[in-house]
Amino acid sequence: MSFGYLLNLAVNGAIEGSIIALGALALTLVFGIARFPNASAGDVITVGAYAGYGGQLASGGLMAAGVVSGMVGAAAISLAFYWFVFRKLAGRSAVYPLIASIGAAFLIRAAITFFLGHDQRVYDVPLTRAVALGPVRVVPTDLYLAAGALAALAVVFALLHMTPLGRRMRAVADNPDLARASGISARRVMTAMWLIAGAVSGLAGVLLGVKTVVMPEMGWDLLLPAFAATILGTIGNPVGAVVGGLLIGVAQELSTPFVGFTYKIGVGFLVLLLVLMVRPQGLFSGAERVR
Amino acid sequence: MEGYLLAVGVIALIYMLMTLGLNLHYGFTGLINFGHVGFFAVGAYTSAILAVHGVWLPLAFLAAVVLAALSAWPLGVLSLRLRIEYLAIVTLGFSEAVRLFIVNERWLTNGVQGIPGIPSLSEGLGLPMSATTATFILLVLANLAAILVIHRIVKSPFGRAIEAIRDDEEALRALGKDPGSFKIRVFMLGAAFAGLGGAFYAHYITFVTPDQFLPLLTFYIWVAMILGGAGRVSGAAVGTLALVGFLEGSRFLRDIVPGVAEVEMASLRLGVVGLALILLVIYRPGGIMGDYSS
Amino acid sequence: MSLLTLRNIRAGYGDTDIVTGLDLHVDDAEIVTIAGTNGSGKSTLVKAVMGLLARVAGEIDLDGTDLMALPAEDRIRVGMSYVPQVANVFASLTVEENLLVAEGVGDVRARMAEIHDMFPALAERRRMRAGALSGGERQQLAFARALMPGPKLMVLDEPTAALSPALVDQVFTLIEGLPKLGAAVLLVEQRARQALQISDRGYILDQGRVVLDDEAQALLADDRMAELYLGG
Amino acid sequence: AEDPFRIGALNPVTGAGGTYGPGMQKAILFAVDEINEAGGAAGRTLEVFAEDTQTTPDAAVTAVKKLIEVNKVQIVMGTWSSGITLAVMPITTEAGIPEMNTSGAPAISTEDKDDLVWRFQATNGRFGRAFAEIAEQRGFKRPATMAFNNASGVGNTEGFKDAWEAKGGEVVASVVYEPKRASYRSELQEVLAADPDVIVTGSYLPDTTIILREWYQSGHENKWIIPGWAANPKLVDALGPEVTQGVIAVESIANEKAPSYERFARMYKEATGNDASTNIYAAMTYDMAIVWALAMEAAGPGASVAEINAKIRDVANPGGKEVYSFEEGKAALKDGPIDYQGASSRLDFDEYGDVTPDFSEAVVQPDGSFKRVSVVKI
Amino acid sequence: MTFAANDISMRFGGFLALDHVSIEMGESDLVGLIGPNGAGKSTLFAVASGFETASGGRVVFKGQDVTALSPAARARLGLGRTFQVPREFTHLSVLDNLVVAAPGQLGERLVNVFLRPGDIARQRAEIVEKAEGIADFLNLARVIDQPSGKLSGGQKKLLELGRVLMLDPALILLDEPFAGVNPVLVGEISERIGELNGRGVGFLVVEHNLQALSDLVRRMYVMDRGRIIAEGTPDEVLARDAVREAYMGGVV
Ligand SMILES: Nc1ncnc2c1ncn2[C@@H]1O[C@H](COP(=O)(O)OP(=O)(O)OP(=O)(O)O)[C@@H](O)[C@H]1O
Ligand SMILES: Nc1ncnc2c1ncn2[C@@H]1O[C@H](COP(=O)(O)OP(=O)(O)OP(=O)(O)O)[C@@H](O)[C@H]1O
Ligand SMILES: [Mg+2]
Ligand SMILES: [Mg+2]
Repeated sequence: MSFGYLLNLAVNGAIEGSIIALGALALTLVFGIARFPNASAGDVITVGAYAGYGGQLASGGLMAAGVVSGMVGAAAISLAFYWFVFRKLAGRSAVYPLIASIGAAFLIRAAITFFLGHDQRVYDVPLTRAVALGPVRVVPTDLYLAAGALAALAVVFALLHMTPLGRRMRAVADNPDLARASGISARRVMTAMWLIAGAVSGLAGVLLGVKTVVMPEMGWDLLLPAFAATILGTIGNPVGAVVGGLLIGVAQELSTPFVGFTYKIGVGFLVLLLVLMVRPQGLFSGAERVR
Repeated sequence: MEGYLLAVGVIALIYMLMTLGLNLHYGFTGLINFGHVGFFAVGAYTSAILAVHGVWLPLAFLAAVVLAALSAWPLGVLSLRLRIEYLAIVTLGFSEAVRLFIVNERWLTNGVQGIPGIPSLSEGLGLPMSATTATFILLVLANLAAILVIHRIVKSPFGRAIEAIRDDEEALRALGKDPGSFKIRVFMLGAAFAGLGGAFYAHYITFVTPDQFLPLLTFYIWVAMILGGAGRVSGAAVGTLALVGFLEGSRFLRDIVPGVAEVEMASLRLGVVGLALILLVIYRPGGIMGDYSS
Repeated sequence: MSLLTLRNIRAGYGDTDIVTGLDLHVDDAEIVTIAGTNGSGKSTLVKAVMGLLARVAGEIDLDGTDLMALPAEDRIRVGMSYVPQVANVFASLTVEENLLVAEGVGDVRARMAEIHDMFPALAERRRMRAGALSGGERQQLAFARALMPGPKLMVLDEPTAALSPALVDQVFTLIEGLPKLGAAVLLVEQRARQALQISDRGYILDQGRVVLDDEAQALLADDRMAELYLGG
Repeated sequence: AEDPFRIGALNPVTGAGGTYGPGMQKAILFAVDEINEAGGAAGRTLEVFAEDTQTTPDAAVTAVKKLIEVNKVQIVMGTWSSGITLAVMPITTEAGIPEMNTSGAPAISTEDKDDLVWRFQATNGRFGRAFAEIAEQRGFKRPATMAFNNASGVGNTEGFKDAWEAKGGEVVASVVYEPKRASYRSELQEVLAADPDVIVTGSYLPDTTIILREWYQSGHENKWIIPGWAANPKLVDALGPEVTQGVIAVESIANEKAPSYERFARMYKEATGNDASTNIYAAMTYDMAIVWALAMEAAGPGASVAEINAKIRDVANPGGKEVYSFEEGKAALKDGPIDYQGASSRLDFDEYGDVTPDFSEAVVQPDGSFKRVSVVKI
Repeated sequence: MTFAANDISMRFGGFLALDHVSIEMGESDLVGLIGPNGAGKSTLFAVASGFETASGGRVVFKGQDVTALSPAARARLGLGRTFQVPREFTHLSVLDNLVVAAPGQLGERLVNVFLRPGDIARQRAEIVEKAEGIADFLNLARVIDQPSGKLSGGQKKLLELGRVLMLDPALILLDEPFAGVNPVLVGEISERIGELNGRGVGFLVVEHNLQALSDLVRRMYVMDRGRIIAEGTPDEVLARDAVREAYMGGVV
């Protein structure tokens, strides 16, 4: 096994990892702020992919239009579910919004299959051949993908940790009553959070759609690895989510010469397990106190 | 009609065994187990493999239960170290690992081709009745036994201790009890119920393939538990019946809603299930029987 | 003219009333203490004042504003601020973020500097997560956080519990000085003796009702009061 | 007149088979319409009760129970994946009614102890043999395989491998991949490292789309042999002719020039708006209804289900007048035995109740159209 | 000597929360521990009870080195503790909170649950009686059937104390038992602690209520910035300048 071969595997892993990372980014936001694992995130991603596809089609093939309409579409769905469902479940044990989010996921998928059927759709993107950079082969569209993931991370991170809005989001997550008494409108903060999470999901959907094919189950299938990445990188930590996604992607692909292709998704979980053995709260956790 | 209801009943009772196990995990102890289908699969495959090799069915069932319980042991050990949400994803990973193992280890499991021709209960035990009837009767007995066992346990000091774990395990530690030993036992016990359900399932469907053990089933069981009310023994039973009634009842929706094609019907059914989940959680959060916090 | 007026308040959780038929008022620049046994409904009452209870009936008025119609998150803008009895800081935020969390009111920097002068321990631990603070440090942070927006009514639920004697004195001194800064105080305290010494008036709660209300000095002098509520 | 004869249409309307199930179900419906318009079979009209298997065994099992117990159907047709068929078979057999499916697993043949199960699809093994035949004719020397990790995907490529090695050839690389991935680049990388001249796949449309796109981007020049359900016009739509040209699509065919197929294709287009070539399973379910009705006709009025079942080979296998529609067959039965030539295949059932269709080898042209280059008989 | 913390150090990142702290207690001793907020008192408790692992030093209890033992194992040896912030089992009733704490319950073994139901029932009756006695004394009888999550702040504090009493420990570490507790009750609890101590139970009490504490304990340690700065009888200790400086801001 040559070094170049492994290097290529690592690159493949990083690309897959970027997609997982985008999903994880959306998840970790909701998980960290609204305090529950949002199982509908996958289907919001699917909405993003379809909306992006529609937007591109309507604009006569403009990818930028696809990206925008994907993000807007997903953000709108995300907000709608906050407004009609999750808002009403604030303060309950995380299991309840989780179950509701599974319901939301079903509802979204039902709507998609009802109106659009099961046929696959494909973004209109010109196909380019890979470029060789030394031993590594890179496809330009994959670079857009990686750039998209990083940009989304930068925006989310800055928002969460460098703006008053982010501070308020974390305050609401931490102690909703105290936040109210401190003059923070949970509704406004949460609205912003769900919009951002939706937009990130939308971006994930469009990029995933461009990379693969647009199908009703595409987002749901991304959910599991994205959750793993979220946990790996510590819940609520955007940098962690992205690092977690990349780590899982790369570990999976690099393992293939040793465990084969059908066991590789198990490797993602193995990595998760090993990390959690050493750091039970994920890679980026701070200490908790018991007193 | 009876035959159909019996079949639905069998599925409901199999799910009920799983729900009882999950309720022990989450409802009473607060362990978030998202890999329940993994124990179910271990039970199903164990019994299936042994039975097609001619092992007497009661023994195969016993092995299924024991192996499912044993497979939960490492997760129990892990649960000592992990915070609750983290355990969730690890268990989910476990169930996927079980499925991957089944897919890949063909020498044992016949891989994706699955194992056909598993003897049914009436066949395997030589009972003079239809397979469905035999399975139904034995499942009723198994569920009654399971309910009795769980009822006994949750009313005992053991039960109080696991409920204390659900609320605050550090505090329990300070009182000289090892949450770990309780958690491990609970994990194994709940898994045993799922394993038993798996064995029944394998001999009822008479065919197992890895595709039957996807995480979606775990979610269904969660829904059943929440539907009935977590931390209530009666909740598991009621919740499962409601879930299965719901899933099956939607088959008859078509007779009520005219002019919808079958494909659209399927979408509609999924949508109705989704909507029902949402409404239930919003308007009846404690489930049908009320959960432990009410 | 009363700053805060409560009339015929009934409040509780679920179906049970904890506080019933309660009247209370706080005048401008006044310190009012609420004391009572554990579980008598003090925290419930102040949560009702802050709009944090789902079930409240009666009239609550702050300086002409009908508080019953005002969501909790808007009360900071009419000049209220609150230190709850438990969970009184944002544990996952840093000390500094805790102080900055309230919507920007007045000169934030100057206030920060004042706060850091008042509580040097907080200045030292600026970047530490509040969850890692000691019990007393947390209490200081909670108090400081409530001071940040420059309130005209501070509602304090046992602000000195868990504080060392030096800090208790310091906090009481601080509270005593609040009216001069333009803030009235509604104070719940188990250290009732000390609290009443700096208060203008006091209310004694028992089982959700006011059993005594009088000038602070009168309460302190009351023998029955000492026996039932103030201890030795 | 007697009550209508009740048929259970049990199709994968949702789940993994959702791409095909709806069309399969519609095909049964219009076949039954056709039969009823021709005056029904053995003096009875046919009535369809449809259920969705959701492509999961649990749902399929309760669905088939419902069909049998509630709707009182006397035959179940249209199950798709092997897992479903294997789960449904014991129940229909216990009820003494026939089961018609489109699944490929070998176990279906051996588990059918009462000769009540009829397979309208080529088995995995037969597919593999067709692949090997074509690869040999084309002179490929270094084939590799890529298979979607389920019974059908693996079944096809292993069938190929067995047949190829029986011919004395060697398969240079074999990869089985887990489905639903965002990328199959590493899998491709492994296969391509063995420098194959052709890659034989057992795959579906979505994964084939992704794999071919990534293969094109990698700049390799080998050929592809892909099952027809994945290599179809939708694949060309998705990727364009530049990527897909030269892809060899292999599928089981019937007398495509035969009137039965033409008639079916017309009706399918009418009913679904789609091209018949996009759903080979629909042709099979169409044939199921027609064959069954012809068997009813042959068994005559008042025949039991078992008696009708016993007539299936009589009306479909060689040895009679070749007919292409129900109406034609019904008329011809008055004069003697018939041999129904189906829309999905010639429909000659062997002792297991399996068919051996012919296979077509089609190549994607530079303009994106499919051109049949040969018909392979095995 | 029943309990000793020998040369304990504890580091959080760059911060030295405990700096070579040593404490010793004899059998049925009643000792106080005071110090400014953040001095390290709760951290010392956490180390002593096994919830935190010290960076250095040893913990000895009943002549046995327990440094490597888990919190539960230490508790079983008779080392009980309360938490500064109460940690009640919120969904359990007050009674069950107390009952669950009882040591040596037969019914915690699954085998017994099925084979010895009679013995378990008898044992439960005893435990419940004891629990009700404790609830009575702590003024919790009125809320004994309420879920403990619905108690008031002070009531939770009391329950925390009640639970550790159920353990029958040899030594109890009390972290601010009087904070938020009604002054009248403070007196009663002090009395009860004294009484229990008379029966041989040792106490190490962290408390900022100096009045109550100095009436209660015979000896106290003073901590500041992670170090023990004084030790002696309450009068002695509180008279020292260093202590007044560190703890009381120089005034009394
Ligand atoms: N995990 C941690 N990370 C960083 N610093 C910590 C951590 N835990 C405690 N500290 C610091 O250690 C010091 C000692 O804390 P501790 O809780 O032991 O104080 P204490 O004496 O109990 O104070 P109080 O009387 O206020 O409860 C405090 O300054 C606290 O900020
Ligand atoms: N969330 C709740 N749900 C139901 N009942 C509650 C809740 N919180 C408090 N109670 C009940 O209300 C009563 C009054 O509680 P509250 O917290 O107001 O007392 P308090 O006077 O502040 O006592 P303390 O001095 O101990 O803090 C108590 O009997 C308590 O059991
Ligand atoms: Mg209170
Ligand atoms: Mg402390």
